[in-house]
Amino acid sequence: MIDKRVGSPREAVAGICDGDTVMIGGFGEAGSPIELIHALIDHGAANLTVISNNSGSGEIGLAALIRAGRVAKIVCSFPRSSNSTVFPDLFHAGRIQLELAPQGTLAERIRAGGAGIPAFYTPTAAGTDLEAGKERREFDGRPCLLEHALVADWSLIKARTADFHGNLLYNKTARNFSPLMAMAGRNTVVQASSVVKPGNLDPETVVTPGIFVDQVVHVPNPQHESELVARGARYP
Amino acid sequence: MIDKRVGSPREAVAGICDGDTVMIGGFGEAGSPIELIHALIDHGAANLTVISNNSGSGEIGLAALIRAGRVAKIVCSFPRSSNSTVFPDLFHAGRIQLELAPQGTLAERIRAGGAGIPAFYTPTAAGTDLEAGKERREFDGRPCLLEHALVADWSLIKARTADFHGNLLYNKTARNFSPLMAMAGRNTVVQASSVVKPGNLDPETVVTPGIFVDQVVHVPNPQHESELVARGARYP
Amino acid sequence: MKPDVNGLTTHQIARRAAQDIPDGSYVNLGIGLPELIALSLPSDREIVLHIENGLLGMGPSPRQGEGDPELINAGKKQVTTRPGAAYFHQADSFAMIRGGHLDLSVLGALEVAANGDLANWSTGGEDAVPAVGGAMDLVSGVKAVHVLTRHCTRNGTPKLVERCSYPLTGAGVVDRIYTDLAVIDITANGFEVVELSPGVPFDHVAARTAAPLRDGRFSG
Amino acid sequence: MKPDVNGLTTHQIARRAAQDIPDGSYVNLGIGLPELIALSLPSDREIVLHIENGLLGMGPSPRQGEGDPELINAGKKQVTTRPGAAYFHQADSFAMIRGGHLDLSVLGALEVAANGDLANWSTGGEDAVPAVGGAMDLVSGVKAVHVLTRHCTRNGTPKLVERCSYPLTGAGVVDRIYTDLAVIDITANGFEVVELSPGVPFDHVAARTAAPLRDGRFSG
Repeated sequence: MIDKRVGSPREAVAGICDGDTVMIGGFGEAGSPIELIHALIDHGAANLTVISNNSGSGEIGLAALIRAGRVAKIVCSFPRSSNSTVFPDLFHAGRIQLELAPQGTLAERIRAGGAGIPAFYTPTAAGTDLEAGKERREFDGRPCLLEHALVADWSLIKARTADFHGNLLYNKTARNFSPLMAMAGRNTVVQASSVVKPGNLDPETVVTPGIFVDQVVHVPNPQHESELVARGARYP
Repeated sequence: MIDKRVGSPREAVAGICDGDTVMIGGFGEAGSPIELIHALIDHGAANLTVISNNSGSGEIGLAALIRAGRVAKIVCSFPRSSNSTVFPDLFHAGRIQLELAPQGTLAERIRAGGAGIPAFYTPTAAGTDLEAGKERREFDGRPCLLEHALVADWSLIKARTADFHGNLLYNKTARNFSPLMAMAGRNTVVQASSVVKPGNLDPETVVTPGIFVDQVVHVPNPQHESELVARGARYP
Repeated sequence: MKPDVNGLTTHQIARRAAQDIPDGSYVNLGIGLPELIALSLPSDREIVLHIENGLLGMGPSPRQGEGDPELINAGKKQVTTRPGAAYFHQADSFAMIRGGHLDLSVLGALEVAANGDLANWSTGGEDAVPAVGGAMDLVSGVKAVHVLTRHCTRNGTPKLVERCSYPLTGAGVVDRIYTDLAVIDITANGFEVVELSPGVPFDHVAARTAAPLRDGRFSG
Repeated sequence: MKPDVNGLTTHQIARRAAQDIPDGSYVNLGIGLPELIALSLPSDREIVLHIENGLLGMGPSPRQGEGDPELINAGKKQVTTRPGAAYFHQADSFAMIRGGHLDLSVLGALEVAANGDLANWSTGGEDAVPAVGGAMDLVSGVKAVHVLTRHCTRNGTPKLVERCSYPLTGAGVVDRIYTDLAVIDITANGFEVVELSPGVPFDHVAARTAAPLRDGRFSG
């Protein structure tokens, strides 16, 4: 029988090791798996490479993981936030590395990792400073850059509904990077607001098929990053 | 106001020109847009390049288009059928060209075309006869082949439900290549069994967003290829 | 400088830019000034707004208390949906962008050069945290790129220049610029005014443009 | 040849291969002989069948008159779904395959070589229409590749060979072979019998294998 449920965020992240690469879903607060990130902070794994579109806000969630000094490097498209200086402070102090990628290139590299495509060419960023160190090649007269796939030891994502097989539905624009990261993580952990038995989801509407998911944690009332930030919350 | 409906299959395919490249959805009969193909036969455009996973069955649909001599070349993964000799006969007579692609490579090349990715590397087919003429490169010690994107002047696909914007839902395994071809066609024509007003589809369940669709034709009771073949039907 | 020359307000620039968007267009509005276009779309046209974090068919801001923190735009503000909307993931969203499916991208600018180069993501300063988001994807893939910007910076420095001094977002990508002073096309011959804002003389614009400026108003 | 040596029937080969599939596996079954495995899955395990035309969670054939011509497997036969099923398009389906998400691919064979090369898509004949389908994707991406085949062709020619004479589907891709006579692993030292079918002597198998055959039954 296939039942990917685990009892708590703590159990779900227990296998993450120092030095692992961890993809973390979300665009801003939409789709950010705060409870899994907080469990990862408690767990203590350090020297992580984090792949995530942003660098968190306030001093909770991803920003708290960074502030705790657990992240050696972040692969990111937009590591700035109007309400957090956590990443900028560490970055200027030279205590965290940044690999900057255009958002669409970041998304496509993650998808490529999940799809077994080792590399692809894209016109994005050709002729800009982000071309540095990348191979250039023209297709139909247009300069393109060679971009390599991204994979991760772990992907931590958030869903609206999961079944025991790990089939997932998302909530609105919280979908963003999560279906891609589910594909590219060797271990994909999902926190889902609702967990149902197989057969309760319409096969036509499943967004992430369960084959991409390893563990499902029921987090019935996930916290909202913006509310936590508004009241100045810190974690831990 | 956005209303992509056109009155008939005939109107929908009226712009197809001699020499155009046409993607045709479907895996076997599932998803094959028979009514659009028959309209294309009536329309008369010739010297077409067709991109489709199969080469049709019996003497209706895609097989009928090929039999009518309209297809100069087909890009295909499996141009054989237990109940059609249309393609093999023309192929052996040297009257139709074949570009054979592994099914997953074919799918990925179509997606790349729709996604603005000019080329990508894949391990599929490395070390086989289908490597011929392709650039080889190793990634992490693994030989891969460079594969180029496919685009088309037209994509003809079949959906279960469309709204006036061209948002689409499919029926079961009839989905197959259609969402990819919708992306890769400069003009994407959809025949839909049901057509509804915008707002009647749940934004969470839309499979193909309307931006990829140009024309929607209501074909309320599409014919089934297997039934037509079983009773020996021919088109025209 | 003549103190009696007043250009458009930012809302007026947005309204002017909105007028040129045809019915049925699929449009991405960048963060900042371009977002104002969403408030100014002509009511007789249906224009589908794309937000790169995963929605086609963006509607206005939600009423107080009715928003969902997980329905946000690229600027991370809460939004709503319109009939015909669809959600999708980032790879599909940027397939729309990179694959040339969007009709128009409207972006802000730090600088625009006479050859169409755009700089809008980084001042290249030592103390800046580099952050690029989706801007490079947008300019590389969308059919037309319009820029919405004030003609000069707060301290009067022209933003329309011969060559960008800031790091590029894309090379040769801008088609048209809407400023408080004028509507300006990028042509093979550089900047060309196609329309002046009411009461703004050509020379006033030319004096605030750090590159040759042609007058294309009567060329048809 | 001793006429009293009888190997397994095709259904028995499928049943034997099914026994080795662990609970919770995601498995793709090739067209032909491997399809029989779907009828022989142990009832105490949940095994999710992937069909490359776009379904996880394939169920048995529909009852007469209850099928949908648009719910078909890779062999274009009508099927059903099981609880927990999901539909998806071809790019996602082959992302599962190529990206290493499937645990097992079971394929038929024209020839398997001692180095793990597989030939199963073309006899290379002048008059054949080349058709490859998803076989090359499956062998390039799925974690384990098992072959289900009769040990010899109808006219007695061995299918297990030193080097394939037919065009390859993939080089060095096969892990294990289930035939009517034996279960054979591909090892660094070539073919190695891990199990003989009931009543089949080792020499009988070795005589029908066109490459050295090691006996690995007692090696652990």
